[in-house]
Amino acid sequence: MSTTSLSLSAAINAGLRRAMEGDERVLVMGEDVGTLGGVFRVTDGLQKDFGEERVIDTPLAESGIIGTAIGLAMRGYRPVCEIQFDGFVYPAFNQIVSQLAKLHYRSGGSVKMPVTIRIPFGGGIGAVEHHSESPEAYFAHTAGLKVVACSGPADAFGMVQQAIASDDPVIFFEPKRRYWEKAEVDLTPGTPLPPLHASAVLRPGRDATLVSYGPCVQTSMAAAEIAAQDGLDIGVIDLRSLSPLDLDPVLDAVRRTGHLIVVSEAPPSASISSDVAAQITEQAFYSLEAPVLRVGGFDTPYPASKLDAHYLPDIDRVLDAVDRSLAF
Amino acid sequence: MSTTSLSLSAAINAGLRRAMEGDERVLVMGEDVGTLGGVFRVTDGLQKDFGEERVIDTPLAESGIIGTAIGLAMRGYRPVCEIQFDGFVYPAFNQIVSQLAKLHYRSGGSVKMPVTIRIPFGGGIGAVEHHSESPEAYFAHTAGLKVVACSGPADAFGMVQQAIASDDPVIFFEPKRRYWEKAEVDLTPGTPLPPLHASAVLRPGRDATLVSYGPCVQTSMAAAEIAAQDGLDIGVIDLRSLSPLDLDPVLDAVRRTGHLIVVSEAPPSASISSDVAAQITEQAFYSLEAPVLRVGGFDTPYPASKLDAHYLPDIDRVLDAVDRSLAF
Amino acid sequence: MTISPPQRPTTSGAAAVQLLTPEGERVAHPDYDVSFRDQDYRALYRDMALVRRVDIEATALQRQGELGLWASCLGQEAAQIGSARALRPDDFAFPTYRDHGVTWSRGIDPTLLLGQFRGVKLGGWDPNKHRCALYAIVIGSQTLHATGYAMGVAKDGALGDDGEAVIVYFGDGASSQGDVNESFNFASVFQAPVVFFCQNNGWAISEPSERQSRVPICERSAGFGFPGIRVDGNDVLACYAVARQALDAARTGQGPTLIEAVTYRMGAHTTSDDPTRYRLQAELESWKLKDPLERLKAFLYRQQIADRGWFQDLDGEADQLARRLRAECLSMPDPDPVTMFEQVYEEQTESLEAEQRGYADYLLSFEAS
Amino acid sequence: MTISPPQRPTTSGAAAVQLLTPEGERVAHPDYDVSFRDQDYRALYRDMALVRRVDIEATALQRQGELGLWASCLGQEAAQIGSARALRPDDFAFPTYRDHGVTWSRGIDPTLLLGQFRGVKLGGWDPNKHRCALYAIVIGSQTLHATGYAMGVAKDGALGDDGEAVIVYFGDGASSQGDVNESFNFASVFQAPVVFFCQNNGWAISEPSERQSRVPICERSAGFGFPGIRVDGNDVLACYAVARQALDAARTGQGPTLIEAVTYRMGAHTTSDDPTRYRLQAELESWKLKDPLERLKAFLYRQQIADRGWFQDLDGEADQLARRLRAECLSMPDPDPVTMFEQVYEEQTESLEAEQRGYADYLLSFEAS
Ligand SMILES: Cc1ncc(C[n+]2csc(CCOP(=O)(O)OP(=O)(O)O)c2C)c(N)n1
Ligand SMILES: Cc1ncc(C[n+]2csc(CCOP(=O)(O)OP(=O)(O)O)c2C)c(N)n1
Ligand SMILES: [Mg+2]
Ligand SMILES: [Mg+2]
Repeated sequence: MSTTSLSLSAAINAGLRRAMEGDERVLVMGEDVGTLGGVFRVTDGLQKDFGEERVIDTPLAESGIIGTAIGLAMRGYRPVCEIQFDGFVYPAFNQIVSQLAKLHYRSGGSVKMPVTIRIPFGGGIGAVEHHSESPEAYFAHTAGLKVVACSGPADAFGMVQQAIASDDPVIFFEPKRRYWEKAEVDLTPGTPLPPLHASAVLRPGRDATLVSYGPCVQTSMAAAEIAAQDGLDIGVIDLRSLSPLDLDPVLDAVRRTGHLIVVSEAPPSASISSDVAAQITEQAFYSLEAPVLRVGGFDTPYPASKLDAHYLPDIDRVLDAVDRSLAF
Repeated sequence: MSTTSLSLSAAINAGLRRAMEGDERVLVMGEDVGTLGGVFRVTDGLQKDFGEERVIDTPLAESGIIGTAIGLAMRGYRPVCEIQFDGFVYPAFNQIVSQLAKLHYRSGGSVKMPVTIRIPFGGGIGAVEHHSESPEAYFAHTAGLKVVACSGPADAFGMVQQAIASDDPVIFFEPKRRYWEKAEVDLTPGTPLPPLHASAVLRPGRDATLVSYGPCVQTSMAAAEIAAQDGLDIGVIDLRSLSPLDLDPVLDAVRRTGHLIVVSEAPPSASISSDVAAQITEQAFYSLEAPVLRVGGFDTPYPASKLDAHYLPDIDRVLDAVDRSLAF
Repeated sequence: MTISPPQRPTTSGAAAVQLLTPEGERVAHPDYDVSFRDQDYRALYRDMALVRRVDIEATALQRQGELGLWASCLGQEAAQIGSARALRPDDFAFPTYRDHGVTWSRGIDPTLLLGQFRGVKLGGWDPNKHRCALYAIVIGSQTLHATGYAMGVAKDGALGDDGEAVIVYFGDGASSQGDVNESFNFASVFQAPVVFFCQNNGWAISEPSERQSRVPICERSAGFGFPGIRVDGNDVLACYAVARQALDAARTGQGPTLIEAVTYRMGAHTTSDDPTRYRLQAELESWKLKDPLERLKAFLYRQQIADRGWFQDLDGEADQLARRLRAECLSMPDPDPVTMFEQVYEEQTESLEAEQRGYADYLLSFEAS
Repeated sequence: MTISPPQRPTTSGAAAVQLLTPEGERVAHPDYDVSFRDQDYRALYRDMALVRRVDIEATALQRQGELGLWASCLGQEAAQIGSARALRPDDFAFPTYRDHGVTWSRGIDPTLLLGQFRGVKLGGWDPNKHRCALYAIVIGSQTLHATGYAMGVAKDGALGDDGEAVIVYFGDGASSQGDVNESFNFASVFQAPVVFFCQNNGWAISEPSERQSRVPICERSAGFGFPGIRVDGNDVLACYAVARQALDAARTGQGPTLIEAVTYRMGAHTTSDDPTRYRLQAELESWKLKDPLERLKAFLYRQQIADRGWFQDLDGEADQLARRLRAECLSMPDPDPVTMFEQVYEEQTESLEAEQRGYADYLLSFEAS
């Protein structure tokens, strides 16, 4: 196995490229995805190599982007739409929730919707309003969509290809504050990949389990390492798929550790964290030695960016929750 | 105290009327709210009595309705917007989530957003697609919005007036399959009302607690009555406010009964039910004798209407959950 | 039918194209000069008559509790049949909930519509098979789908004299939606081979079309960079001619066209609606004089293209169709509840399968006891 | 400044209104005949020069890490100052993130902008106090707010010669958004006193304006039932005159107007952007010849309305302003973290208060240890 060091942005770019090479029906569309290569350079060079017919700079209208992608999918294409920032997906909400998510069901299975929607998400880049949101719960609550979040380059390269290959619509969340962090990526064609909708045990642990996704996976890993210095053996699970959830590894872990903390930066009310807590409690009630705790953002709009560090769960807040759980 | 027998639709109509009489800045706007009086007749007669300037038939554009309501609110008006059916709120999602919900915060508190959005919600009326949805979790997950759901005429009359009087944006859910059911409503001006954001204990119970909102409150009450015939004493709590949640009465009940079942017809993933379960478990872990169970719709789009009775939680499904909880 | 080579409308504005007057007189038009054969005239009339019969039967079925709802196309048969019969087999149509004349023209058995309005399924047919999308219920949403589909047609290189075109239907109310305007812009910017066919039937439920636009809807497209044209929507010949020209322009790479067909919703919005609450009977009466079937019937008689016997046969055919639909409607089985969990995804998820199993077991528990 | 009585533009189309050529020559226009006094000319120049200085300073502050981001208005000063100076005190403006010339004209201290771009707060000022909404970042959303606000003005009966008007700013990119088109329609249907001021600066980040519309944006409004007019967006006099006429039409009950100001974004989209990736230096060079400040400067010199001394004084004033802004920016305290939980609601909720308490306690736990 030979690997290459790539940033998350470059790894997704490589994944897109691979998907476009493999299937000429794959299109990339969105605002500034062409000449510019996207504001995060995730589509860098694609228009140059695949042409304007396959890498499409659209008018500035998110509903238009998703709505026309639906039509293109009906025509047999596999559009990969970029939403420039998390906070700009809402104009497309109607097309996503009422149309994209439901067309397969409404048509009794006769219409396929192989549309991927890539969304850079989350805070921590010092941005102005509307550029730091975590809207994943809206989509996970929506039947008919599949929702995944990558956490780093190695995984993202494969995941984006699997998302594009899926005949179901996939909302693909990319942790924007991790775009420039590098890791080794195995680009060897044909390398077997874990299933798109499986969670991954990144680190086993005997004392407590952290479950997370997207940008907070790294925070959780760092927290577990710090805890290890204090003699605590903390496991970390990356959910990867937010809908459907793959909770079996989490249940396994909870049965062993009895302590579970869900870490995400989204507002906690009616969140994915709440759902994980509810489901795990339902299925592993007698294994829990403490309630499932949720470390998250807060139930406020994302605040001014100088408060990034306070809004986002950090190592301290994660460890604080671990302590609270263990002390229960 | 003198009361009048009113349907839910008529009670909300009376509440709107009262609000419009009390404050001339209150406007009603939406599709078909004028001459027609709304497809559910909730605004019946208002245009006749208050004129076209205050009861406005808008062009057919939900984003336009909410977007202009925001501008009207900035001008000092108190718009009450009707969204014709649950499934048609999504075109307005961007204006609701990014603008209406956030303007107070973004302006450091200098802009008030006294906008009420009325949404008939839920299934059970034999409708075609997009007319039977339960989108409340989307809004409860959104910081900056307040979200309430009425369950019957008596409560709705006051609640809608309180929502309109609120200086915060309120999403006001109306259980459409209960529109024609009647109850006694106290129309006496000045009658003291419970706070808008308080849940209500409709029925105390020693053996287990049902917590619900909107259309399923009645189902829960009926289930509790049937259970009583079997000698089970089941309490029922109507949440009324979905954001913020008022969980104190629920915690009280759980501390006494140890068994909690959340009943709602929304898809369970990342739902309000999940959130109630997560929060209650966190706060009353040692009181629970069984995990909080969730009886809901399913994680599918709302199905063809001949399946209404299967999709919607009914007395049997509620009682089945009670049995499962008690047998835990 | 033969038609002059496609050309772009040179003017846009409020003068509606007409080839058949309300009195049933055939008039000429400088730009839309289609010559119909006798069998074409008869076929168009037959389509309209049968669709009207379907509509009446469905309304009756709803009244009798056999359908949950019905959206009547009464009065709009000419707009729907005329435009949809202008489609070639490979063209693709995107209809709304009211466009039974369109689905009819695409060869979709009306029984399939009844299944949807009865509530035994959500959508009625396989869009790919009939080259006709599902009925759009979320107002305006389908205009973007049609535009995207048409962008795909262009990408496939399926333009030219043998090329494909797309038509999308929407109402006067829909013209207010952001999606519709975004679709105009995408279609224009990408020169997509799509025809926007707006049936201005005077009403969006209770709101008159003036509440949707201060100017004729056909004028909307110029500001997006493509032509708009108004047609007498109760004139099946004009609707055919105008749609055909726009479709041919689209398929030969000349981009989109907006057509506003001025017609009238002669029935209630749906069977749930009571139009007496918001509009005058006199308006309806005045439109009855412009009925799309009556004028063609008058023409057929006068020109001796069809005689009493032909009309009687057609009535018989319509009655038979109605009887069959009724019988098929009444015999539709309720859906199996456990199918509710299927086809949410192309690739089923374990968690939904578990929900399905759970519910199946739950149902079984009743049978056991 | 005096202006002829408001009248509606009779034509719409691509010929931009101009009162001052790029060479600084004053030209007449039959419909937009404003007579400016010397102090008016000087005031307009001063506004533009100071705003440009603010812009340059803010860009520098961002480069030095003191701001998270800055969206430069370089090159668009005339469009912004000309139109916003046409507002009366009671009028209301809805700007975007780039419209520093608008907030300047509304008396909003640029320090308040810096706070927002530094990230110490979200919005910068009290909209009611300045009769100027917060910067809109979600493209197009503000056009509906402005229309609603204007509907409220009409409802209040605040129309007439002393009435109020509303202006809303948006870009060429924004013209593609559904919201913008819905706002055109609402404004037209309700005859709201709102002026839609589109700064077509050639680019929406990396996309040229032809990607947003196949025809001049000023042509969009006719299909919604109100006039559109194109103005040289680098000509502060023309922008003033055209905006003023449209505002007066609005305030006297004649409904909305669309103005397309053709200008150029001379800088990057924001400080995060690198325009060399997508546009040619030559384009920028050609626009430098049309610089809005240079042409007015040439005119002021030539007409001897201002001399070297005046310009030197102005430079001094600008430098002083820049120094003050820099100092104020650097001394801005970071926000108190517990304020994060406040003003989410006008009436705080118990649960959010509990979150706030919890976080405050958590922070305290560090101090304790
Ligand atoms: C987005 C959305 N909003 C509201 C509705 C409810 N609704 C159904 S039909 C209708 C009126 C549509 O009018 P028009 O577009 O003129 O079509 P017509 O019914 O006259 O054929 C409305 C408001 C809807 N289906 N979708
Ligand atoms: C709804 C939405 N989509 C995308 C963006 C990201 N974005 C910010 S500015 C911009 C381009 C705007 O172009 P234009 O309207 O021409 O204004 P300009 O920046 O040129 O002043 C985009 C795509 C956004 N802010 N809002
Ligand atoms: Mg209509
Ligand atoms: Mg621009």
